[in-house]
Amino acid sequence: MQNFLQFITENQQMIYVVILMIFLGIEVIGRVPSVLHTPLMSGANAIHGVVIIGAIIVMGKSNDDNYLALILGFLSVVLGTLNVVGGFVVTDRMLEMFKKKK
Amino acid sequence: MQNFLQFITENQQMIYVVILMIFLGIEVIGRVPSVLHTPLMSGANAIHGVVIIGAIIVMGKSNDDNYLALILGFLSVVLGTLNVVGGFVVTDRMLEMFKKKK
Amino acid sequence: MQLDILTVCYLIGSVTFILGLKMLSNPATARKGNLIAAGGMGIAIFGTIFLYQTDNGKGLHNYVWIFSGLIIGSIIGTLAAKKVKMTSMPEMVSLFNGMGGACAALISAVEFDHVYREFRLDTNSFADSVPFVHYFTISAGAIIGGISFAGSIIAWGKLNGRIKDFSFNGQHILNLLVLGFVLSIAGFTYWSHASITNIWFLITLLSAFVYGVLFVLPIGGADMPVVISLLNSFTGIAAAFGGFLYNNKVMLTGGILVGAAGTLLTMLMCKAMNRSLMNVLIGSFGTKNAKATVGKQQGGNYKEITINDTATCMAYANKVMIVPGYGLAVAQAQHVCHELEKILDEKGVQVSYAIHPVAGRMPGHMNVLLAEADVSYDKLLEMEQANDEFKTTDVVLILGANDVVNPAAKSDAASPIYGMPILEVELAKSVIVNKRSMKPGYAGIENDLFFQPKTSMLFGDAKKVLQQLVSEIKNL
Amino acid sequence: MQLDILTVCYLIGSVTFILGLKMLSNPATARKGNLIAAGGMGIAIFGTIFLYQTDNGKGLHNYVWIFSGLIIGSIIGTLAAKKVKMTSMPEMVSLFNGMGGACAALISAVEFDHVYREFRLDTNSFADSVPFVHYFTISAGAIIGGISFAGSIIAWGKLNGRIKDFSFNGQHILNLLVLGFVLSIAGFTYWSHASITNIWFLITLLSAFVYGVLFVLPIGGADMPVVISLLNSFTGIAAAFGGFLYNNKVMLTGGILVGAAGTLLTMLMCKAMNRSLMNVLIGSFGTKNAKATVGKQQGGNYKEITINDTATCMAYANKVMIVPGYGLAVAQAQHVCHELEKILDEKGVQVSYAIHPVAGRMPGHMNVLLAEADVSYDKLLEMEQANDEFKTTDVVLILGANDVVNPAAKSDAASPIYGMPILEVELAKSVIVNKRSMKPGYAGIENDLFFQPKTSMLFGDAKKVLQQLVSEIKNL
Ligand SMILES: NC(=O)c1ccc[n+]([C@@H]2O[C@H](COP(=O)([O-])OP(=O)(O)OC[C@H]3O[C@@H](n4cnc5c(N)ncnc54)[C@H](OP(=O)(O)O)[C@@H]3O)[C@@H](O)[C@H]2O)c1
Ligand SMILES: NC(=O)c1ccc[n+]([C@@H]2O[C@H](COP(=O)([O-])OP(=O)(O)OC[C@H]3O[C@@H](n4cnc5c(N)ncnc54)[C@H](OP(=O)(O)O)[C@@H]3O)[C@@H](O)[C@H]2O)c1
Repeated sequence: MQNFLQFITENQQMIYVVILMIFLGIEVIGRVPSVLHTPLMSGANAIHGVVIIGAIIVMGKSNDDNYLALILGFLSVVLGTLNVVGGFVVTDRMLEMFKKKK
Repeated sequence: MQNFLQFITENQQMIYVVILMIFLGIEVIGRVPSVLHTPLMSGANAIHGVVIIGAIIVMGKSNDDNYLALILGFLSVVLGTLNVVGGFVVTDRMLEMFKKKK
Repeated sequence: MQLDILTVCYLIGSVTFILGLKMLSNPATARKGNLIAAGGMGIAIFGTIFLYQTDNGKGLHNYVWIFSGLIIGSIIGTLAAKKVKMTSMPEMVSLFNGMGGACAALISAVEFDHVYREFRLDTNSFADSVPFVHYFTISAGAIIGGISFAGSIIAWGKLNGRIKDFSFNGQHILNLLVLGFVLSIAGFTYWSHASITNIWFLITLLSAFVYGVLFVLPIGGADMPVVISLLNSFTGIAAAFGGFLYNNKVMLTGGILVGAAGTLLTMLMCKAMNRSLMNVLIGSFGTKNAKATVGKQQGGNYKEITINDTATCMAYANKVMIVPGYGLAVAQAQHVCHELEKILDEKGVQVSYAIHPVAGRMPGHMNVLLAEADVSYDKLLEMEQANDEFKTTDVVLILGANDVVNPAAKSDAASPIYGMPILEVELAKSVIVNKRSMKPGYAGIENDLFFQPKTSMLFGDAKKVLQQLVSEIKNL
Repeated sequence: MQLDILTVCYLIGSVTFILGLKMLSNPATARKGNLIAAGGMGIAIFGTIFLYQTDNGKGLHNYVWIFSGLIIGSIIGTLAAKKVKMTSMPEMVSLFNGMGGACAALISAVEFDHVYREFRLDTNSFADSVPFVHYFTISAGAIIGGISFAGSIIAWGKLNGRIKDFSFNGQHILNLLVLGFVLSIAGFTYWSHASITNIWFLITLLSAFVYGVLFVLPIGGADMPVVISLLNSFTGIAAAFGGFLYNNKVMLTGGILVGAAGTLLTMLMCKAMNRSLMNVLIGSFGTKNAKATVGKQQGGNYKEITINDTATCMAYANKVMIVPGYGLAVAQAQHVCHELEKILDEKGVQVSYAIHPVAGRMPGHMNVLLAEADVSYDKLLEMEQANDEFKTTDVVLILGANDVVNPAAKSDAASPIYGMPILEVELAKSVIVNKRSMKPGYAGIENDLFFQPKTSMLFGDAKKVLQQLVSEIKNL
């Protein structure tokens, strides 16, 4: 329990950021009309592709002789890029179809 | 410029909290109907009474012989309490008047 | 351990503030939201009192002072908040807001005093020994808090009529100059000789007060709710600077939250009246324009009606709709209005009220006013509902309302209120308007409605007219 | 300095994500919002590549690997996204989501490998040398990423028909057991002997995959959009754990944002179909209930109509409304439907489409479908608009829609779709329904509409029927 409290104090800024972000995530899309559900899902999908930054760091830090890390890292860069690029492009294409009404 | 950038890095968590909070403040009340404007203003007014915590700290830290600090601190505790207590009570009274429709 | 629990208290405080504000913006949950935020505030306050530790691990002292301050503040605050008349709410809020601003300014002053005591023997300036960010935080808190305090007091005075509107040519330029002065002195203090910075700081603070006064003085008294909302967000920002100063998360988050929400709320308020914030602050209409437009009367013909005829007309109608406005509020006629409603009800007339959201001088003004007079809630129709009902209404009785029933808002693109949603009273069979004269209302513009064939004017003070009307109907 | 700029890049990234998501939820700004988020992502990515420094101040290396990865990923991603058919969008999103999950899992694997290499010669367990938080972050990323990856692949397979729905009694209990297994192994690894933790970790990862598969397998294929949205928020959380691991703010904020928004979106999707998330995941209707309710046919009488009569009926109408549904989508009949509309238009008939938001199998399905067939936008009416128009409509032609025109949603409180807003086609003068049989639709319930006197059934595959209809009308 004490450990846990201490963890909270030490990481309080991080915890604030997380909590506020959760609130924001919920508030921000609270009013989305149902026709936009699919593009919104797809756009959010592209955003979590930010995980690619972790892949780049892994890749860029691993030693030249650590083949496991190199290969896994390379694979994760490719997969992450697919997520990001594919995600944004597909969302854009979808939204093109929804052009403005009236 | 460099100082400024350094300041940002050193306080990045704080800056994140501030920015997210600004977004939240805006998002959270975005849909308020006009009849609630006055109570909402009054409720928000009570919330910024949180400044009283600063007054308590000032008061509780000042030396027993520092009369200026003691008097100003005491005054600020009283004013801050007025803001908090008065604010919440008056908001509650107002909202009592708006009871649910239908 | 103690500090860890305090962190959690603050976290709870921040979350309740967000939740509370969110719930406050929805009619169904507003009251609960206020209580939740209050609960979080309590946790944060008592957490601080009992758990706070300074850098060297000591707790707070001076508990007697602290608790007496809390108790005195609570008693006065509760009494004031409970005693105040419903219609004087904005005054009360303004006063409380001023207290918050003063509190922020005082904290900054004490902190400045700390710094000053440490460095006053320094032969150099503050710039050499105090980090800029620290000084900046202190003086920003003092200036913003000071402006908010002084401005709120003026707004309070204006609302209860103690202070009259006051403006002259070049006022805005003077204001800018004073603001510039405040900021330069604040900057100058940092680089000036350390032993005399206390005087400069005092001057900064005082000139911030002066700016606060000058800022609010020229703004029309009727616009005070908007100004209070703006000053409210100022105090929020001042509180946030306090949070920076003490690296205190709950002050920081609470302050920023109110700062942001208050700014948006101010803009929403302006939007509900179809005006821009600039327009309110520069105060163009409601003051000068008012006089200008009164001149160009369209000089149409209007029809008057007697109390007697009005009484007959209403007593034999099937469905009557009452449209209350600012005039009803100033005449304090809500109680006799409720009486009229009851008498008509007894006669079998179906009576309801059409409530425009910005009728009166504060949002929701009519709701609180009629609630005070015990009018039952299901008789209050919101604008959209009311507009659906007018078609089937026989008589609309307008009591001291003007702009909110002005058809120019729909038809005349050049009108300053163009685009504001209005109560479409012309849809009813006949309209009776009670006001004291043909003078315009808040927006200072002519109202075509008064010249239409189905409209009759019933001149006189709302309260007196209603009293006569009630006795007439009784005698029918 | 370099790192300071990177901090700013990340700050910009986080802000654009919030703004982008906000704009994405409004039709007028959605496209711009997507681009803004993409721009912020670009800044964050290139900032990392060029400005990142490890703790000992070195930059990244292996640029060749990084850039080839980026280029390969971009090319494949762009091509796939550009080539995919509009109606296969959810498949595509699911696949991309799986890639993100796999990426998160791989990162965790590499980080685990780092830790393992350091401590494998340790005679004790990880618990003695690795902080719990660090291990927890790594394995949470691996598990959640793994589930998201495997689940997404199954969802993809289901959507394109490669994988069939598969469920058996006790499936849910098995799932819970597997989940328990994953978590216990993950915990066990931390306290087990350090030299063999790599094997345990591999087992954790593999069993997370298994859980992902089992989790999605029993859920009805038609519910995949909801599942994808849920897995989308899982990947967001996995990304956030990556952010914790590297103390990287943009990953953290982006991940949490998507995690929270994705969860809410999942619930909103369920709500739009008037179902609960639980109901979707446990998969009660659409599978079992479907069969159950088909049994209790109300056995009313329905009227059939020939192609010939339909053609006459429509060609001589003044105003025709087409209601497309899932059946139109599976029959790929959007193009011939557009043809019908053009021919009717030439004959002077006023034609428009009534679009229900959840018609089809993904939100907005009908919009993209008809957009693909070049139907002009002002012919697409949203539900509210359409419901206003039905009163003045002569003929409503329903093409493979069922639940979205089922009056039980308004009248029968016991119906599983009760409360879902529907297209009120009964307001029109006559209704023609095209489907292949009297079988129910997605919700598996009877539709009273088909038995009403003003309704006629036109059986057959939507595409074939429309082709015949077009040639009939041409010949008239
Ligand atoms: N609600 C808010 O938040 C808020 C805040 C600031 C401004 N406003 C603005 O205020 C206006 C509100 O519209 P409104 O229709 O309620 O008021 P209004 O347009 O200001 O009209 C009030 C009318 O009441 C009459 N009146 C004054 N004293 C009276 C008395 N004792 N007995 C009978 N009549 C009396 C006045 O005419 P005589 O002088 O001829 O009697 C005046 O024309 C809008 O323009 C709105 O934008 C609203
Ligand atoms: N949009 C979303 O996000 C989403 C996601 C998941 C679920 N849902 C649910 O899906 C349903 C959508 O309603 P809906 O009215 O569009 O579809 P529906 O209720 O599923 O009905 C579709 C109808 O099309 C007919 N059909 C199938 N193939 C056909 C063909 N080749 N030619 C002609 N007709 C054909 C079927 O009848 P026959 O078999 O007799 O031909 C069926 O009754 C709602 O219940 C909604 O809640 C929506």
